[in-house]
Amino acid sequence: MRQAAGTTGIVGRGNDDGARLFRQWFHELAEAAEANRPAAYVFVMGSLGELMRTFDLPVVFPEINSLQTAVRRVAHEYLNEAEDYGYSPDICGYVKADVATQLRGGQLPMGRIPKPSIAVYTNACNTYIKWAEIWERMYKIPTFTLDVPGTRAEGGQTWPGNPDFERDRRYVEAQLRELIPVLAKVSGVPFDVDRLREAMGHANVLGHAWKRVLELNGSRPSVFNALTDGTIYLGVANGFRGASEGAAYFTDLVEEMEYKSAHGIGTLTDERSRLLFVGVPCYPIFRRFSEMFTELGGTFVGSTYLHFASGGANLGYEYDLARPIESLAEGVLIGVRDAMDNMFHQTPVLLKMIDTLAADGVVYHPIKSCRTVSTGLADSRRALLAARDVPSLFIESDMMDRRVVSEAQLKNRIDAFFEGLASRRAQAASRLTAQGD
Amino acid sequence: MSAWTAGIDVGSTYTKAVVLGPDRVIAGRAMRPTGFQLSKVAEEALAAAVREAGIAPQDVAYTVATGYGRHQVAVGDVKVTDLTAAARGATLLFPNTRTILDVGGQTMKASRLDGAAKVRSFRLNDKCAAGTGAFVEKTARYMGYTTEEIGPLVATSKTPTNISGVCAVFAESEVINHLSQGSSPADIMHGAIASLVGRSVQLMKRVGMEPEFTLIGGILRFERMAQVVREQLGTEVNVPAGDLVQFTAALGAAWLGQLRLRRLAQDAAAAPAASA
Amino acid sequence: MAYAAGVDVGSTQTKAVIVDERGTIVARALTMTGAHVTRAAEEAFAEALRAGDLEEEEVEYVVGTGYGRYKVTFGNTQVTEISCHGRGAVHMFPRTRTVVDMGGQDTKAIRVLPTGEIQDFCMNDKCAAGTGRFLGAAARALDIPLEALGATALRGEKAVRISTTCTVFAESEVLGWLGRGKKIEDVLLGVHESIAGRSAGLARRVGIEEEVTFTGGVALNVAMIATLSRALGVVVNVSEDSHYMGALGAALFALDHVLAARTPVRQPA
Amino acid sequence: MTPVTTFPDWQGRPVDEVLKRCAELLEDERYPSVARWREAGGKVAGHFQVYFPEEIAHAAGMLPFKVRGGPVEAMQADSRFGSYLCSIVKTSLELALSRRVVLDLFVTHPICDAARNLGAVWGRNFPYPCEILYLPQNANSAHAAAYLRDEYDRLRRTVERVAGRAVTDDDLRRSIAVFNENRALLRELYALKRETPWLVRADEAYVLVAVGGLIPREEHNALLRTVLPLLRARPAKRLDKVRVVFEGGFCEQPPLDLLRAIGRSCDVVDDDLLIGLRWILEDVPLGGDPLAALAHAYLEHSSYSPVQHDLRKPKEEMLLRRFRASGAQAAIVTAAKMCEPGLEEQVAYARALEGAGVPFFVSEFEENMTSFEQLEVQLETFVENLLFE
Repeated sequence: MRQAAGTTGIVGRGNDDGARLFRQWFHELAEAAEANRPAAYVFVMGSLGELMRTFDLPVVFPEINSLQTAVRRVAHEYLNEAEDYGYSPDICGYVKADVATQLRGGQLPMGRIPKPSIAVYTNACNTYIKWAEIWERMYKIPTFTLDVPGTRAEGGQTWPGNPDFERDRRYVEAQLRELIPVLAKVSGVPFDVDRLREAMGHANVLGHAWKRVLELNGSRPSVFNALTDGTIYLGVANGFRGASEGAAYFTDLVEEMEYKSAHGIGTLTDERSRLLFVGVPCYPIFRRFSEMFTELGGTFVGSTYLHFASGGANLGYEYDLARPIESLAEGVLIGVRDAMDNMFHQTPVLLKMIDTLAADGVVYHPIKSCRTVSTGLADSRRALLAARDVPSLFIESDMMDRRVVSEAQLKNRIDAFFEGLASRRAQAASRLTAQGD
Repeated sequence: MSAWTAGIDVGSTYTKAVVLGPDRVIAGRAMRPTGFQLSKVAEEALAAAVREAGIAPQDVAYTVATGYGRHQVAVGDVKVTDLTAAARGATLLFPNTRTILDVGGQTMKASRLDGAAKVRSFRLNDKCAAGTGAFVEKTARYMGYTTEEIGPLVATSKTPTNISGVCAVFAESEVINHLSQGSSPADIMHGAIASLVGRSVQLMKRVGMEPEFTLIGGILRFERMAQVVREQLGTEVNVPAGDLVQFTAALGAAWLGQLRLRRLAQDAAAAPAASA
Repeated sequence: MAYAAGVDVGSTQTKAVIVDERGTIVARALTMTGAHVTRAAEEAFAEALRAGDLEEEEVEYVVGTGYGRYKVTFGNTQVTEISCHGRGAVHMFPRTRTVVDMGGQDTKAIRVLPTGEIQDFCMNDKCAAGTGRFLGAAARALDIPLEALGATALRGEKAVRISTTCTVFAESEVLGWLGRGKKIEDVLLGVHESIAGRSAGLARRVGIEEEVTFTGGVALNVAMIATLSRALGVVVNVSEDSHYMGALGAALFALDHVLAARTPVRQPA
Repeated sequence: MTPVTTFPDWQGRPVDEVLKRCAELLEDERYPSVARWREAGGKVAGHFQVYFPEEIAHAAGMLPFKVRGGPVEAMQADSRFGSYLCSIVKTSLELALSRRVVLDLFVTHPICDAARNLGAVWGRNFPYPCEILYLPQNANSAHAAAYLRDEYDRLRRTVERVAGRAVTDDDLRRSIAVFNENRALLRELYALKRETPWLVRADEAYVLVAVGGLIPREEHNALLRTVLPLLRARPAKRLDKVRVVFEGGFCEQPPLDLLRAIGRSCDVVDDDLLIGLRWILEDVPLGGDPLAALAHAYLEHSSYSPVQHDLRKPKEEMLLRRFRASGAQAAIVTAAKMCEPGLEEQVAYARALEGAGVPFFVSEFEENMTSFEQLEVQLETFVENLLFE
């Protein structure tokens, strides 16, 4: 306790600073909207934040805006508006919430966001491409698909030096070189390679630290909840990629996590189950969802979401500032490909996480809204269970649409999952005493 | 030549027949539970309507069948869908109708009409029970109320409980939850109706609704329904008087029959003139 | 002699079971759940006491389960029906490794350990299409008594492929096929096959391991037993108490507490 | 050269009989033509909808089999997927899991998020090579052609490994020639549909195209060469039907009964059904680097669809062009249930048609739906209000 008293400065700093940066970010966006300044719409998987900053383009993450409407419990208003406009109840809730946001002139619970002057997106999610087509029609703005070829077959990743990899890298690099003049034209800011170097330097710090933070959750008790706290850190990792604030924030965050780890300060006073989360959070009941686990002594030590939704920043890829554009292409290719692997080929990822984070359960959360992350989860669960005897829970709901989030059902399944975990522990214990005799 | 026409609406639950005179006056009507011998029930309903009209079966010069069972019944010189028929029926009752909402036990249909009682655009609910009359009926039955009791019950509610479940059956576990958390049955029923209306209004928006609005369909058995629609639309809506709400399609079918008769007569008159 | 009880508050029915120290069922009761969940639970429990000719005091521990488990206010604790069905099934059929439970709105597939503890489970998430409730609706539509439904279906020769298994559309779907001239038997067989197919799909998610025990109210339906066995490729166990399986499991968990309270704590060697 | 005639049933039969046999082959859950091919020792390259360069598999002597689901219950496949998913992805996997079709190679491509996942799922369930062909999704990059040529070359290497033989440029040119002829014949069939729809109903034209995905193209060419003249010579009388364009069949296919239902009241004068068998719109030149020629064909001469992004081809504009070129009176804009790209495109399509004053209605289908009430009501209402006064 005394120890805790002395730590008020550090412990919880990541959450507070995260919230502050988030407010600052939306304040800047609101200003840009007022001043009608050009803004870039980008996505979490391959945002190219470091490049956008080089052109002073404020970055808007439609995904983050949409999920915020769910967290703030107004998503249904946005979804209905988009469905009235003609969009099906079965398509991505993020897309629909953004359509409604655009119809409302950028009005969001967190403030107003600027209209897009350009949209830059990768193919990490095909729906990004369909989404951008909507803005193309609404605003007649330039849109740019940064096409990043992914893994061709499970375990078939190629690396620098391999001719297949180099072919892909050249393609990505060529596109980046095509993108740069477009950004200069839209922003009115000439391209300055040294500013790019600087931004990439910040991104290097951020990536390296993010990787470290995720590793530190291997400590017992775990130092942050990957589902709740992790999502806050993730927001900064995306919104401030390539910015000095982002680099500074994550340097502090490593300090906080190392401190908590060294002093055995965990997120739960009584950590009984260390879980992995696979999928996208249940934003319509964000807090409640995680409480249903923490109430029973379960906390999330890791989450594939923190990997793919950071565009692979978790790898801590180090840009070579001596050859910025080539290196940017290589980093984007490796990072975005890893983000995709975390969705499509996640079994090896999960096995590694189970070991390094000492996880004793895996929670799969496929959602109605997103086929990218949800389509193969049932099968990859089969694959994981074949490779490892680990308890797992499979619950389906949504990241936006309250209509398909049934708390009663979720609670029922989660309780049953913990009953199973408890009985496993009991057996293990009895086996031990048996050996003890 | 006689100018009586009949319209038969073979619905999923009830089959309705209307006998219409040239003066657009409903001479007779009848309603029977559909069951699964569709042809038989259609003939019975028609016969009953004819009896009520006090005419002989052969006096009916033209018959139009509509409704989901239209193709399974022998009767009917021509068959049209209930959307086409309802458009005619609704405009007969409310000439300025531009948008029709038809909510039955299992289906929800919205259509926008042009000035000539023709359907310009329409939408049907997906083949999922969510947001159909059944959703409301199930919730009521589940809490032990009969259809008749719903109106009075809901009248006592101030604030509807938020019922968000998409699946009509899952709605039950949600209802248990709400009851557990102390919501009153009245508020829950109110919530169920509100969510149903919400979906209806959304469907109407999808067809680009324009006033005047006319509501038809079995769902209007719940008095509160029309009122909640008014509240959510913030405007007046037409509701056919009494059980006419359930006869609108049959009426429209009979009226289409009158139009056909007129056309046939014109053709007959035109034919010799042309040859002369 | 000490007793333990389980009360299973489902979405439509509430069941109560009382077991003795050997875990044998000495009394069972069934009531409709309705709007007053707690009352339904109390009634079921009281009725079971009457049936077993027991005083409330004689029942040392009560476990609540089912959707309304938190409303079993007189219960000592709650356990999910998922664990309870697993426990009950293994108690009835000790070699059970997979349990398929068909209830009103949920179909569950549960893989259990020899001890009766759950290892894995899956349930229908999206909607109640293809759950037991569809059968009730079909029976109503055809006005055939629910009990007779299975026998009728088994007389079917060529099953009709039913793609819509949403309860609410059961009527129009079933009547629609009859309207198109299909035989009632074939339509019903199709209905059963479609539901069995979906349930088998769930079972495959947890992995079908023999023996498979079929629980829940629907397990009394002969056609469902047959079609499910076919869909799983395994002959399923069925007990005439199958719709009490959840309550039984709860009662057994209650019994654990009773016995644990008895046996002196074992000193580690 | 094909080792065996996989579908002899139609030969020497009158046109109606040929069409019947084709429909039977199409609805035969046992996929007899593919089975015959394997029995004869042939290898099968399964490729998921839509844009796959079948020439490359064909050049290795493999049977390119279009994986596009089927009218089967996803008994086993259901347990591999989540609930909110289109049917074609599930039933496609079911065909393989139930061994109705046995493949030696499976290739999908990132047309949509579900299709990409299918590649990974397939790979976890089968021992043979399963991969994703990464078609360029930035068709507007100057580098796209070079990239795609290399990606096709990578595919060639995979195919060579599976087929156990080399694929030379001349092999490729021979295959391109076969497919050029096939495309020409299919264009003829569509011209017939457009100019004399009463000679070939929507469902009839459909089965003639569809069997192409089940048999060697050489056989398909022979079939079309024989049938087209027979169709032209058909004693059929012109009926008063609405000329419609059907949009929404680019990936998951509507059941034949649905096309028959439409055919009762409408002449489908153009559509995007099975566009995956006819997406290259012009002959591919036989000279030069064949892989480069195929890459060029994809980037410059391929049919639009909701799953292809090219700034030069705004899809709603392409739909209006298709509509005008076919002299249609109305449009039916459908999408497969749960199909993200299809459902998203519907909004743009609907607005464009509305703006152009084209009568249309919007609908959803599922490949294994069994009751068509919903669609028939829509269709009849639509037609009634177009035809009646």
